[in-house]
Amino acid sequence: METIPFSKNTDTAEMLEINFGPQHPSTHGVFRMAVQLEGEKICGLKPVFGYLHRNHEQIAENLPYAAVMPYTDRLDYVNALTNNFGYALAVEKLAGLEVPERAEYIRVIMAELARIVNHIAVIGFMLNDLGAFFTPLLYAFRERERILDIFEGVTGSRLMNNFFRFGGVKHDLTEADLAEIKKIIARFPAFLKEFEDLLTKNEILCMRCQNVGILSAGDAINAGITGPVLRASGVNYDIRKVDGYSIYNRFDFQVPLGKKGDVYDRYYVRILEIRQSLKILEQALAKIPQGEIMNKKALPYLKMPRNFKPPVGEAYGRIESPKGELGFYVVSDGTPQPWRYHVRAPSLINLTALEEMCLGQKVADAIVILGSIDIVLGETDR
Amino acid sequence: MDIPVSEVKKELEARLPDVKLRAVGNSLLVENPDDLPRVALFLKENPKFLLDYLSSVTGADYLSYLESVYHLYSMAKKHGPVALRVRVPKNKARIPSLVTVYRSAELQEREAYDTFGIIYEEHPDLRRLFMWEDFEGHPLRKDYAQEDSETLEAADIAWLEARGVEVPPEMKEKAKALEAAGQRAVAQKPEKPRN
Amino acid sequence: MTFGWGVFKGMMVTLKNFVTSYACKRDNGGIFTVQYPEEREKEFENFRNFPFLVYDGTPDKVRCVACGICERECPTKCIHIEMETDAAGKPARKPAVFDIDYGLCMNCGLCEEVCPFDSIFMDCAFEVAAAERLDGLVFHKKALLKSNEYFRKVRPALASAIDQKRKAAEEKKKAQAQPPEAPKPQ
Amino acid sequence: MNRILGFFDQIFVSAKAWLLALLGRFLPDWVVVLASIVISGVVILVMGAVIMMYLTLLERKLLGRIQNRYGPNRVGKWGLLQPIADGIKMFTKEDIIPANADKIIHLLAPIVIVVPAFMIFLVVPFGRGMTAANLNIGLLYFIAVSSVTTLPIFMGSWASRNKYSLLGGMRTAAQMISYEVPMTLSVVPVIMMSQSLSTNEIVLAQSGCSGLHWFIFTPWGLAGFIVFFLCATAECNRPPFDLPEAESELVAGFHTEYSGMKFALFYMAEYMNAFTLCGIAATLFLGGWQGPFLPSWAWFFGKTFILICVMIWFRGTFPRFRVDQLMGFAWKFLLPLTLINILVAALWHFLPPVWAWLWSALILVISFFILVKLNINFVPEKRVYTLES
Repeated sequence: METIPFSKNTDTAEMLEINFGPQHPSTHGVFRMAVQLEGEKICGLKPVFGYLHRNHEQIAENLPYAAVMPYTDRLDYVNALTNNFGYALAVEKLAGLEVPERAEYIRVIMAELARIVNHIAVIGFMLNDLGAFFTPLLYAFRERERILDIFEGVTGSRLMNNFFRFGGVKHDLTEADLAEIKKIIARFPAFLKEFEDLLTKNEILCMRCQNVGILSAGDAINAGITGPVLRASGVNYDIRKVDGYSIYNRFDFQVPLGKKGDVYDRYYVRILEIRQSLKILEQALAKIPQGEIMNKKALPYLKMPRNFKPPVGEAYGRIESPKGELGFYVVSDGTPQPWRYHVRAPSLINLTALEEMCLGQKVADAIVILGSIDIVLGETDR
Repeated sequence: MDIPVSEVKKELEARLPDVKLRAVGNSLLVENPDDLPRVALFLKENPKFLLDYLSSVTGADYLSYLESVYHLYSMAKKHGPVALRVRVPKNKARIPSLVTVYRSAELQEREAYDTFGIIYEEHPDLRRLFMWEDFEGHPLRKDYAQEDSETLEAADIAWLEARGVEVPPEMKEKAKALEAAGQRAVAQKPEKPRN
Repeated sequence: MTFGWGVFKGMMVTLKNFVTSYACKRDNGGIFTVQYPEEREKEFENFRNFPFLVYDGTPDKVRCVACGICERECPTKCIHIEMETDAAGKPARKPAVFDIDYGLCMNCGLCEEVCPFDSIFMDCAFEVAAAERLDGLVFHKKALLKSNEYFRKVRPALASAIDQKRKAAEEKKKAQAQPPEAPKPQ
Repeated sequence: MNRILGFFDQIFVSAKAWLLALLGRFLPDWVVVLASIVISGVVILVMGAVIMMYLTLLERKLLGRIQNRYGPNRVGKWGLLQPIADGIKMFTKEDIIPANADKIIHLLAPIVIVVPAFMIFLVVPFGRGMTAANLNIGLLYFIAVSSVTTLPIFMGSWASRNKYSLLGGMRTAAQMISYEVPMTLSVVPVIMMSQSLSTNEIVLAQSGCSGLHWFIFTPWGLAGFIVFFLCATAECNRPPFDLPEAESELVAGFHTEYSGMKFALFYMAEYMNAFTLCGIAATLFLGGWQGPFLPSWAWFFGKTFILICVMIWFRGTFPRFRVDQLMGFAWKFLLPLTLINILVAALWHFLPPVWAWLWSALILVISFFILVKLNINFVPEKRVYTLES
């Protein structure tokens, strides 16, 4: 096994070197943290990647544009829909494709549902890392199940949705689907209240989370951290607001900001973000127009993916995925395959500051901090 | 909110006159890679741009040269992106690292080093990110030859036999023939159907 | 009193769920488990799992013409097709071999999308576990072929739309097959 | 009515006496004494194993219901045969010993941990006259034997040569020794009031008024009970004090490297400890087997069962403490509280009843708030979040 270049020397001091992972119950997959311990205190921590590496980028460079879509599902497999969104956005930018109104609404609805799914699942998993024996996780999964049923009914799959197409979406939302989504939104606040009663004011949770893994706003920006982790540090940066991509600038929603940038803020910002997503969903469901779901110009490419040849050029499409800024950098050389395809994975880049957050904390905190950053190994290792 | 490249270029040329720049498409090519940290630092600190957030760093292989592309945004002013690019020849792929300016480059430059073999000088910890330490080659380069998983090489057979695995004789012969010819077991690239 | 109140509230939530798990139905906080082999979740028409081939009437009337588009477009390359040749060695527009490696297939549904002959569709059946990776999960033509009736059963809306489309196309073809009337001189 | 109740109350005692009398007819006296010991021993051994098995089922069922799922329900009706299936699985699993492990200690640890777990059963008063050995220092014996549990856990963790195990072992040593102190101190008022160390005497001291004389219905008894119960939860490594195992941090803590039957023995000891500690808590504060209308042993088992359910409820609700907070909680919060509690118990003894109530309640509440203020890091910060557009 390779040697990890820790900043402190392990041999001289009374230190213990432990590998958390690649097989460990709390590393959310096959992530490895090489940790230097002095007693229970962390003196050094280096993340080690690549256990789930499958060279996603090269796979994509050898496939037609449309055939990459199912592979993007497998990046962040908790919310495949937002990955689809990012990729579709980048390629539409490249090819200059317009998306019909109704399709935009469907996209937003599905992406926000995916965000809710992700956030409740993350909070559940984080609580598991904190040692709560599956109860919050299973409550979260209970609600997630209903949303996944929607996904299954609409997109055909619960996790690997493969739903977005360049210039539209694959299936239309029927009236029944919309009614079902409305029902879910209606019952969600009650669930959130229950969830908060269980967690938010719990003294043990507060003790474990408050003032743990603090990340200052400046450090967060410099380290390129995005998403709820950044906003927990108090930086008002939400790409839905900043870029207003798709039709997000039509909705009235707010950006919740944390105070200290600790684990508790990251937890609570996610809860608040779920509420904002519900707000967006309500507006989108009220306003969704009738109409086409595919751009007419893009229709023939559904049947002939190899005829889809975007003009020579490059595009960088980014979206606010639940984990942070998910960017797709696509370079076209006028052939059916992308010449260069790169994923800016928030799960990976948010780990840049992992060591600073963990230094001086206890072992148990490192696990919780990792849980609060919210990584998915499919995206981290690609 | 997009920033027009021409504006950035004008400002840069006025303030850093010795830096050679060229607008490529919607991005700015820094002709001399050594100027890159200066340009980045200027863009980060100039109050007009305040590009404090490096979103994405990636490499690209354009056959005759390698390229490193940087997408800069501003969190303070909420605008962007400004894309910077740097081109280096394949045999001398060295670019100064941006980690001192933007920490977010740390893991991304490691990734570009891993996949393209671009050496980011003065990077604090330039190791492979995804592949293991003694992996040969850089998988995203267009000339990367993938190892054939079906064919064994002499070294593989020695490794297997040291662990008591029986290797079929025809595989051994194939390995011997390969070794005699001085070749590696290279997978057939899937031919790219370009219509 | 601040200290201890949050803990108490949390315990009340779990107690409430404990009670409702006995007292309430699935949707109101009751037990959420679906006891799988005995009970089943509602099946959705759009649900896609693995591809299958449709035939009309008898298994030799395959819609597939072995054009190989799905084979070419499949991202994982899990489809293998060989065209049948008749006695003279002329290609008969029919698959002689049609294999799908279910172990490789990632259920993306692109084959269904690109097929111009409405022949390959995604199945809803998900109980396809096998003990052998190669023998059990590589499905050959015989196992893949399923009747149009089956298709109509598992995905009624799509199947009826496809049937209508095919019927319309057939009628159009019939109409075209009849010698066109001589254009009236203007 | 009373006769029927008395019959059921003493059913096990009279059964044993009848059996011994039967043996006494044709066997010498020393054999009968030996037989008496053997009968008690066998009953305890069987009961320990059965309790452990069905506690696992109970825990899984209750946790399942708390989490809106069924829990085991496939093996037998309501999953009643699940513990037996688990047992068979444990027996047939491969016993893995790490290559670098200290093999003898690795083997000894699970055995050593089960012995004290069984030994505590000796002084638990299961019912009227149903104590296996009515020691006059029963409580002292209980405290002494239960503290032995630290040793085998540390043995196991050290012998495994695993870093996770080692960390778990370190935590165990620190945690169990720390929680021993407030636990012992929380028992002192009970000893003061009942003026005896014998568990039977303590139960008898709480008799009368159909339960109103239980120690829990006094201010010091309530405080003592809460402290004792929390410490008991910590002593048997149950959430939220399950740091030595800490599944999400240390994989499985001290028993990471154990498999098969050895692992099962660790498990068994944990559940039996949970049972005996709950039993002792019921004895000390809830009046043991005292209670109207039902046979004494039913009261005892009922109270113990409720306490165990509370422990499981804890597990279903709480996240885990961190190691420093755990130690801080024991030393900075529980320990001062128990010391004050001893003082309060003394006051109670000397003051007239109504004043005693008032004063002891007041002192305890005030000292609780002072302790909370002093341990400000246990109290959550209040945060107000802003929403910006």
